[in-house]
Amino acid sequence: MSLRLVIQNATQTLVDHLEELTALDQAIGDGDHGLNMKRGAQAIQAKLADMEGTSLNESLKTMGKTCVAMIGGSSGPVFGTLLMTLGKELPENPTHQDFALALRASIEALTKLGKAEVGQKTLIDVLDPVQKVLAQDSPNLIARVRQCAFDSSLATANMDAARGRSSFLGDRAKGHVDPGSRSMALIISSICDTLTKA
Amino acid sequence: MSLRLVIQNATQTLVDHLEELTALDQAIGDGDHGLNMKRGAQAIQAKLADMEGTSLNESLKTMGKTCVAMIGGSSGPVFGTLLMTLGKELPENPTHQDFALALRASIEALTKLGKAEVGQKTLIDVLDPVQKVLAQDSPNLIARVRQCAFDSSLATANMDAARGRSSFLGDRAKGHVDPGSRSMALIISSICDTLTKA
Amino acid sequence: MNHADTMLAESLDGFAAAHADIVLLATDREFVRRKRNKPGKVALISGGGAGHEPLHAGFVGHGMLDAACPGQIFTSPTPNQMMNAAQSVDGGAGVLFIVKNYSGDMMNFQMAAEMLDQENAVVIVNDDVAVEDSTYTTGRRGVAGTLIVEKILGAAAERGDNLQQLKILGDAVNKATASMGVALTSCTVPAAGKPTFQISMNEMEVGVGIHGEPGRRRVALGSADSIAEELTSAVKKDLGLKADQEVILLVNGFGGTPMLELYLMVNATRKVLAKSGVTVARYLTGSYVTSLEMAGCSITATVASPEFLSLWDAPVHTAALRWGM
Amino acid sequence: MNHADTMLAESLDGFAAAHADIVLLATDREFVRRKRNKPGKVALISGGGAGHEPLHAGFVGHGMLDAACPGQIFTSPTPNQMMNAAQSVDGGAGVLFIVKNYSGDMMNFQMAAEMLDQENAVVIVNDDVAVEDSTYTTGRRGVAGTLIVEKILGAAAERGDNLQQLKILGDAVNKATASMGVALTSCTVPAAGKPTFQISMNEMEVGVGIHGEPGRRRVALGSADSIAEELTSAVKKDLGLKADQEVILLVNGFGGTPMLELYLMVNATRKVLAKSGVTVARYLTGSYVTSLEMAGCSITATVASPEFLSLWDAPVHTAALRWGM
Ligand SMILES: Nc1ncnc2c1ncn2[C@@H]1O[C@H](COP(=O)(O)OP(=O)(O)O)[C@@H](O)[C@H]1O
Ligand SMILES: Nc1ncnc2c1ncn2[C@@H]1O[C@H](COP(=O)(O)OP(=O)(O)O)[C@@H](O)[C@H]1O
Ligand SMILES: [Mg+2]
Ligand SMILES: [Mg+2]
Ligand SMILES: [Mg+2]
Ligand SMILES: [Mg+2]
Repeated sequence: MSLRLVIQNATQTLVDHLEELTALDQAIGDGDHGLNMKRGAQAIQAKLADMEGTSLNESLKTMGKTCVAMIGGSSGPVFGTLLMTLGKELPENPTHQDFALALRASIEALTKLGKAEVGQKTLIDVLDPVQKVLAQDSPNLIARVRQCAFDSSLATANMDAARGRSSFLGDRAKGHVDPGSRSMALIISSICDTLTKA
Repeated sequence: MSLRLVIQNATQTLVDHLEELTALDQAIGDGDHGLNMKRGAQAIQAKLADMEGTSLNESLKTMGKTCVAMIGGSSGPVFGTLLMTLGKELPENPTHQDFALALRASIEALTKLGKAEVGQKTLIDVLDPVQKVLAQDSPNLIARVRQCAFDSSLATANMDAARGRSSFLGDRAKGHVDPGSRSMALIISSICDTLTKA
Repeated sequence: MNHADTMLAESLDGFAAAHADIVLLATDREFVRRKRNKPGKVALISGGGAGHEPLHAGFVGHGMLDAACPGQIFTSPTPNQMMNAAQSVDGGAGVLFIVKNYSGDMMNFQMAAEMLDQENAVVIVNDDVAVEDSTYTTGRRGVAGTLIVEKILGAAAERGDNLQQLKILGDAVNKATASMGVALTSCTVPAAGKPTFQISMNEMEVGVGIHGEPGRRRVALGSADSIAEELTSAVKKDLGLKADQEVILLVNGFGGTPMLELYLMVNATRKVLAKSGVTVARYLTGSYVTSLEMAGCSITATVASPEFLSLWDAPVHTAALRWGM
Repeated sequence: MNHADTMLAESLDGFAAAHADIVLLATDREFVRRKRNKPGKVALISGGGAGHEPLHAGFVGHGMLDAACPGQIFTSPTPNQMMNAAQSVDGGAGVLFIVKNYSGDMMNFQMAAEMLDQENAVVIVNDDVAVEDSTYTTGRRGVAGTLIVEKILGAAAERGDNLQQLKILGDAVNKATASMGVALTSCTVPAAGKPTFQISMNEMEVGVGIHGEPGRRRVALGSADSIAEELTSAVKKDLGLKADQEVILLVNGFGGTPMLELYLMVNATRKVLAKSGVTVARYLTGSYVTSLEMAGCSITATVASPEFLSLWDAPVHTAALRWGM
């Protein structure tokens, strides 16, 4: 399994889901989320050759900086901070426990940056449960992470938004999946798929 | 038969045909003809009491001035000039020949004012044939005038416009009846109806 | 939004209140006038149907019009309005009417001019090149170029030109000015309640008028570049524009077009002009001569002599156009 | 109109060409800046997603902003753009960021502020009263009131106020400012290609945001009077407006609204205000803070102290707002 393939697949999933992500953000936001993720994904893909041979940490930092510099919107700082924090926190050859710890640190960085907490209908509502699954020693870990990401993303439909543009909707956001959560679930499940197939 | 009833009915016809006249002007003009005729018609109706007891000539002049002052657009000067010229030209107790002469003078005044000639898809294409019918001594004159007004109005559909807003359309005006001609036909046929019923 | 019958009246009241420092609204809302007359100055009066705002009332003030007569929506004002406006703003040096070339406007202004006691003249604006001057037309329509004629004449009147000079200058500016437009949607006359014409999302009306009059032809929606190419080449041809000439370029929105798209059009147009060596000496971009909420735009170019440019640059203070003061 | 991907770039090029006398467009179109720095003056920088034109680039120039960073359509610009703008327009007296309260804008500006070497401060604009500040919101959105904050701060920076004074003044103007809007149609993000929300001809969205975010509630289309009543009473309540107070009133179109209707709204709004004894000291009417081609409008009121009024009246020379020079 090459890191390059993981990144290639995960970013491509976002590009392929442009219309779905756009529609989700149109329902409860301003409609740009699909384009934002596509722009970030393609900017990362353009850096794939440069990242060849660098460590996981360095690649994560590069991807994070690329998100910050190229996306804008909420997604730029949020996905950028997530990736940069992971790049900073992960040790070499990380275990699933290491991933869990780095993800916890990332969630804290996100909360510091954007003031969002669990249950406020953002991608934190995918990251937090996934982090908890990763922290456990359980069989079929990859399959469980994948399932958890999907379920958690869907569960955002029942939440009231408190952060981001959809927070201005009050009750009317109910029933709609949070677009950032959906992107997060797509990325995680793509990574799981690539790891499984490898 | 009272003059008041003739005016009341003719103006009311225009008000009642608001939507049709609007639609005709939307097809080949700017869509205001229905409202223009309605505004003029109602302004004349508001003067009916004042005109009570005045001569036909005075009434025509009053109506003409009201059109000029209240309508604007092409219809204001055109219908205003038509009525004012009739008021100036008609003798007391006019015959149908007198009407024909006064109408000829009115058409000339209109051509002087707006440069439109016969065949250029304006209400002159109703006035001119009607004037010719009026100039003849024929049985069923009223019925023939009525029929002529209708037919001439319909015939404008086959003309290219050379005056007024629809002139900017070139060939595309073909197939559409000229709105001013339709108003003119409605007025003439209403007068014929009232005269017949009296 | 409010009742269609009272909409125009209420809008004029709002306009007069918002710009009470520069304009006055006459009794019965017959005209909007400059707050103070300037004795000895030729009075410039324009007018036309409503629905083209800010034209004309938005151009009343120092360095531009002395009065504007608003008609009903898309309907020329009446001779009575024009005569009353002329009496009100007369500064003793005569009255110049600036009239867009529509038969309604022409006939009403003509009736006013005949009945008027004051010395007067008329400048006719007919800058729209969409329709060739064939035997089937009365001549060309007056569209966004009207703004340029009014601005330049306004500056000249302000500096003291007399009626005859202004008439000659106005005709010259009109002759040096050409426009052509394209619409992506129709407008809806409020009282009519439905769109003046039907057009689908992926079509456009080339050569549309500013009353939602259908244009020359209906074609598939093109790119900004191809639209600019078509509009500009019609304008260029009409003006006989040659390399090294300078123009004043007005990219005008029809009411429903975002500034983002107007500037896109500015960019496309200046590139087309540059290809033939024509330079844009002055830019004006915005929704100035509109058709209610119609989406689309027109481009207008005026061949820019040094005199036109200095009059263009002269101070102006109106509701919709203001610089230098 | 052109390819959605290049639309913003081409529009910025057109803007820069049309206003080359007052602005410069930076490499890679990262920001629009004032042509000449004014040494010793605090640099004012704003920015935000495109699609709200003329906000913000249209307000760059003397007496208002020093730079504006345009993001993609409805997408906050990046920290990199802001930092580069700050470096470019720094006059040695620090940088003040004016940020509309959206989580994306806030996070990007925050990242920029952290990485910046220069002394800096942030004024957050959150004038939209459509959504109450409940536990379910991050606080209110920044909408058309941003123009008023930028104008008043721009005048104060021009007269030489320091960073701390400007920060205090900016917060005070924001606090004295409230807005609320209503939409009659949706906008369409070009790259998305279809309307952001569906709304029928006889409905309106009350409390809509400037990104086509659905508002508080969907109701039957009302008259201008009833809309003005609802918007104004929300604004009045928020500001605690009382008899004998004066306001600056901005009636702002969302991009697809004709001036005719905006002035209708001006009239309706001033009548509502007059009923409670509130006077309008200054009017501004136009499409200044837009949502692409969305039809609708917002009203904004700022409680007008003598200081606010004199800063409002101070000369300004930008692409979209110009007076006194
Ligand atoms: N404060 C925040 N903290 C964490 N995630 C956030 C925050 N605000 C927004 N998001 C995420 O960003 C997504 C929206 O991204 P996007 O549409 O690209 O940006 P914007 O909301 O600025 O238009 C939301 O669906 C949500 O998951
Ligand atoms: N020059 C003219 N001479 C005679 N009639 C004309 C002339 N121009 C227009 N008309 C008539 O006026 C009608 C249009 O009137 P209306 O729609 O009320 O005014 P406008 O064309 O100014 O919008 C046309 O259908 C035509 O019959
Ligand atoms: Mg979004
Ligand atoms: Mg008409
Ligand atoms: Mg008309
Ligand atoms: Mg966004």
